[in-house]
Amino acid sequence: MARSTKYFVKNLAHKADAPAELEVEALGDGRYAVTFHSPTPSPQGPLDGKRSELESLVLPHGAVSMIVDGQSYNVEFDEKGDEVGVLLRGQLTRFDVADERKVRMRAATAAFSVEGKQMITAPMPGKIVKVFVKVGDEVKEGQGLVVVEAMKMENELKSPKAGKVTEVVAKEGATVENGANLIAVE
Amino acid sequence: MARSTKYFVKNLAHKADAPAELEVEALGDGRYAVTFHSPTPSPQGPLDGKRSELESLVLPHGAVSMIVDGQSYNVEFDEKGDEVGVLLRGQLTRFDVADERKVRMRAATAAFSVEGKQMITAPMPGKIVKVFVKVGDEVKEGQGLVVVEAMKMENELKSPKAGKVTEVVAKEGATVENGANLIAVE
Amino acid sequence: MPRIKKVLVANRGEIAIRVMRTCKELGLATVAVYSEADRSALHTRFADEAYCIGPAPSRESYLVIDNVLEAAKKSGADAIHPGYGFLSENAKFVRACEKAGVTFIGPPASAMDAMGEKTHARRNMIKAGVPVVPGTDAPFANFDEAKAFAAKIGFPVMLKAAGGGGGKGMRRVDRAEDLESAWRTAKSEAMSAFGNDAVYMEKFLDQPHHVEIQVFGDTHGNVIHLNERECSAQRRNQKVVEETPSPILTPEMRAAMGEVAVRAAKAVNYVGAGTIEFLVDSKRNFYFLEMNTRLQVEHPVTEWVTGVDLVAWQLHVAQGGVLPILKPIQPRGHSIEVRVYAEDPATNFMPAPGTISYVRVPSGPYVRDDSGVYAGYRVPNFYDPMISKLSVWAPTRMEAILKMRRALDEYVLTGITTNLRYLKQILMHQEFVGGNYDTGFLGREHQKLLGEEDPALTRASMIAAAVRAHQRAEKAQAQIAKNTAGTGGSGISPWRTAGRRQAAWGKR
Amino acid sequence: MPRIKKVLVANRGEIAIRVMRTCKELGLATVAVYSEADRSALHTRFADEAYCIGPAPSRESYLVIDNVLEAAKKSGADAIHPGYGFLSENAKFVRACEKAGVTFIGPPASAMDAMGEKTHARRNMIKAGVPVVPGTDAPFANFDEAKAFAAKIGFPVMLKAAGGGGGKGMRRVDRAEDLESAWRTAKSEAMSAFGNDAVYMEKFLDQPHHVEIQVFGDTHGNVIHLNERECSAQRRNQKVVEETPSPILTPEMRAAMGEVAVRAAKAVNYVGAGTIEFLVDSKRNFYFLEMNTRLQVEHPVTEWVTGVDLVAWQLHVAQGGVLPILKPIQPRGHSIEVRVYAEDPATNFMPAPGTISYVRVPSGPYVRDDSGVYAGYRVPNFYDPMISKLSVWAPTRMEAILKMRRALDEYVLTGITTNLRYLKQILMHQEFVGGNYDTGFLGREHQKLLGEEDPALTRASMIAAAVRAHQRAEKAQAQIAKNTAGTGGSGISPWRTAGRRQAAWGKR
Repeated sequence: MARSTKYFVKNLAHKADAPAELEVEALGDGRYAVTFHSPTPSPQGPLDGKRSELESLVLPHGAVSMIVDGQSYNVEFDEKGDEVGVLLRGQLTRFDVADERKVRMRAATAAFSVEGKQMITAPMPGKIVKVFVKVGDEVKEGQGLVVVEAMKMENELKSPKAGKVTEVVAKEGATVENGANLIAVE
Repeated sequence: MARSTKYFVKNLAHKADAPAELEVEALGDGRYAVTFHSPTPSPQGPLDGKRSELESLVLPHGAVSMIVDGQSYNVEFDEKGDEVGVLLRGQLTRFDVADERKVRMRAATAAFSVEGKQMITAPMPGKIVKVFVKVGDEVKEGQGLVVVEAMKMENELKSPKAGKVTEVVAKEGATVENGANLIAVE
Repeated sequence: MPRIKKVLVANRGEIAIRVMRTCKELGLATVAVYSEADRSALHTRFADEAYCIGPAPSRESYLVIDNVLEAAKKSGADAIHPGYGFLSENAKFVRACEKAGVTFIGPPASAMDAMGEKTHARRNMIKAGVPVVPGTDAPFANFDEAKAFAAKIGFPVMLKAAGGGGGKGMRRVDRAEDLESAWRTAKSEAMSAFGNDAVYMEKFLDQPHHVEIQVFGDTHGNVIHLNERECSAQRRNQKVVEETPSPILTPEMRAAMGEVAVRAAKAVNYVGAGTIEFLVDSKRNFYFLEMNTRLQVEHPVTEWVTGVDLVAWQLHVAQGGVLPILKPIQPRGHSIEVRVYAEDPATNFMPAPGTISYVRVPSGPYVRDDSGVYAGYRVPNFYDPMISKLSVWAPTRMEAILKMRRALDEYVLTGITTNLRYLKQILMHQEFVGGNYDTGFLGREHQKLLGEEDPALTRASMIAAAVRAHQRAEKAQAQIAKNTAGTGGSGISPWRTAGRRQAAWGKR
Repeated sequence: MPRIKKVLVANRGEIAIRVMRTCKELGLATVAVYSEADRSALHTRFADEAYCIGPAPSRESYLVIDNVLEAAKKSGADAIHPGYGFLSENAKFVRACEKAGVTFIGPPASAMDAMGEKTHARRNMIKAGVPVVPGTDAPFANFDEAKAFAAKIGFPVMLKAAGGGGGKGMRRVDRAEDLESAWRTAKSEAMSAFGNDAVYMEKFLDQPHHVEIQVFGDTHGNVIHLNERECSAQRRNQKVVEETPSPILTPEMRAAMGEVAVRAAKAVNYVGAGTIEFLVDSKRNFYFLEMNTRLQVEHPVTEWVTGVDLVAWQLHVAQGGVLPILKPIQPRGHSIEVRVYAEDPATNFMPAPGTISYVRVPSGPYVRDDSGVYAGYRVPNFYDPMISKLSVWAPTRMEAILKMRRALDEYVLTGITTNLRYLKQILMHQEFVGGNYDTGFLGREHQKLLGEEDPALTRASMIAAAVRAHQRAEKAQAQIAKNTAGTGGSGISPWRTAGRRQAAWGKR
């Protein structure tokens, strides 16, 4: 994976606000550099592009000991679906965290309207890793249809509705462009 | 697996004594019946063939809540290699626990003398599941040579010494009799 | 009375553990009872013996007298401690224990009868000269009587059903012109709820303090009090923070309330641990509210400042022992307790059962955690969601507040939603720190008590969340690399890889 | 003196946590220092700030004055608490702090100088009229002096090196005819160990009691004592169980020893928390042994019976505050502490570092656990293997013993070997219960204290072990069945299956 990745972190207590963008760069040995970029001013204070170097040690039970500029944070995480609760110095904050790939995937999913025929399209350039269905299969809402690999991560595209598979354009191993038709469910 | 299995439990504080034999029968729903059989009198009190029914609930961290005739035991286990430490009501007792298959395997291993050519033989009737080595391979002491399946459990036979594989009689998939030659290490 | 040798605790969770701890110290064997939902509960594991007494719903298990007594018989327990809640204030249960020849660790059935029913208790107290909230000592014969009485004591008033509680048949009336319609609706509601339309009237106390006195009696007629507890921090009529001494009590008031509480307990020949609850108005008049004929949840604060183990005393008195101390015990220092609940304060304190993934309880000097949970334990949704009572002691009130804040910051409990942050906000609130908070405090300040974000901590949390996501991605990558290497690269089935990658990412 | 705002704790593990807890309550920011082996230690995670001060060996990290002071500078800490051990009794460190403008939370360097060196301390105490073990107050000029002195005080005697301790240059001599050879070997050993062959002589006390007095001084010349601690339960010259009050002290003896301890502390212008250790012989004569110019491991028992937070007092006094209490505090009830070590009592207390797989600490009324570990933590093998101090309080000594037994039974700590069972045996031993145990107790009773099996528990354990083996086999079978079903049966690679089965069985 890329040594530097951008994450979109949305504070769920302020859902209307745009997510903050944090660029995480692995420096090795459990050290990271994090740079804040934010498109809009945020209630989390001025997000000024400042770069922080930090050390993050993952503990056996999943908590993290993070040291940023000498400040020691004992961080516990509470994960529920896509949300992560971060408990740090007695404050619990819930976030939605997504990388660029996921954000695009979501955008693709959000574009679905669940009425009538639904064409599942590639949310970004990538490679078809697996096709789970064939024409005529009955599928449930949320059932996995196809796995697309992009940015070295795999993502499963799910059926937006219950129905029948009417078209399978995707072929395992094929490279696809952004927006390419993959599978239709009716 | 058999609904009833015999276990040989040796108290490591009394290594010279013969192990007690405990027959464990699964009754379903986390319930078990355990019957003591012991070839010799034991310092653990008279082991009189009494049958106890009990309930044993495995907790998420690996401890067990065991209720025997109304007595509630909170049992923590501490495993080191083949030994298991049982911590129960403030007493820590270390045991070596083996089922019949394992006892026979050990007998087979114990029969090895590590000088000269060593022929690894089948400790009981079974099926060769996997052969890890071929003639001419250098092996270390304790290195796995062959996996034999017996009583629906697999057991790996290890090299009793460092040396060179000189014969491979065992064939994957073959059924073998008790005592059959499998692999020679010299 | 014969010496007790084996105690069955007819309860669950933290209070069962609390009682068993003292039993173990005293060398008494302990017996747990558990419902099918509580097989893995800590109290089941903690006891020397454990017996299942029925399915998950408490009315089919913890509330079934026959099942509890059968477990006592099977185990040979010679005494039963009821804890609080469940059968602890059930006179029928006390009588059934007596009949079965098992010592009930609590007051006699007669004392429960005398205090169990509201108007009955009120009359008993009036007879004993105990101040009750001004009002009628019997139901009204007709509306005119009610009207005249209201004019006498002044509005606002409360109309209350004589036959039962729980808010049914209860009306607050602020003005004379509203009385008649309230009278009618209260009576009809009381009839349908209790089959009894009798109502009586009490003066309405606006946002009073809830202060209670711990009393203790023995079978030799001795009754003492062990000072007060301030319990005005209530949400939805339930206490969440308790302390002793009460910040609003003077030594004179303590002595006066203590004297009244002892008189009340003596009036019903009380034996064992009990609590007289009072309402205290803004002029510091105090009025009898009700008596709890059992141990209270908040008993640890009394233990901290008196040095007494109340459960040990209960066992002592149940065996016919004389109270070890017969004169008042001066409170030493200050103690605060908070109740840790599996609930979400932000959604009207909705219970939040679930599986606890990790626990690290606070400790160190003068910190006590009475909990009944452990990492990996699933908090069932059938019972009260209280998972721990956390209490502290310090020489002064302010030091106790500081210590409790520190202890709450230390408390780590993940996997379920708890009120830990809400409790911290209470301890931070100026009204609480000031000490003059009434029963309206938590409701009034609810929004503020949900807490505000500290921008610096939010920023650090964002960094933690992003780095965490990155570390998981790194781990998943490493896993893929490993798998690929292990099977010779391209020969691997993509289906398998997908499965593994998903497993590595958990349920995201 | 300026108010302290940020405290660096120049220590690790449980004592670092203990100190930081009080700092947090007082609203002071906390700074941890950690060696490379302690990145995951609880104290590193517990502090507000944390700085690495070097590699694992303490002489390259925790003992390096410059590194500690650099961390103080980086963090802006205005005070340093040394805990115990490491730099806590190092006068050079105190002077370096002074030079760096950082408040050292402890006594002035001059008091450390006066008490740090054995014969020096002895002379200072003799000058102050403090009883020391009968002996010479200066090294002997020649053997004849030594011979004459031994004849005067009577055998057995101890020859001791003046230049240092640790058993070097120390000889017990039982008979006059052995004195000359002992004299020669002691002198030569002292020379090679300390470059100084001066020896002096003390009366040998046979199996004395070790009783110490907690003292506290402020910068205004006030010194008080906070009663005694009985520390005679020692293994390999290290305390493992401590209690207060001492079961062998009368109120008169307490007053006398307290008075002497205060005099000793005043003689060296002592400031802060300190401890005067005494040996008490069978006739209850007491003799000055040494002074520890720091907080003691066993300070919690004093806190329990006095209600004082000794660390809070240390901070108060370091800022120039007057001692909050100037008259003796009568001990209230009884307190016992045990030291929980990662060690194996059966193999001569060999340290047993390793990874802790599960922890559940005891709690409930009057139980305090000061620990520095957590589940998943790897106890490193570079430092003292003490992982927790467990202490209890009760109104009487016997109740405290019962409570400690209960607490030890509750303590679950798996993955490493600990002395928890050994501690329980001490608490069960009749000599300990009787209260008249001397420093020879644990050595004398070693075999018995390793414990005996309870046949009933051994049987239950055997059943548990067998059923556990069966359950693991069942689980492995289920896994195989699942895997086989998932891939269509016979097509599965046997190699894969073997791997999975082995994985299911863990590392057996």
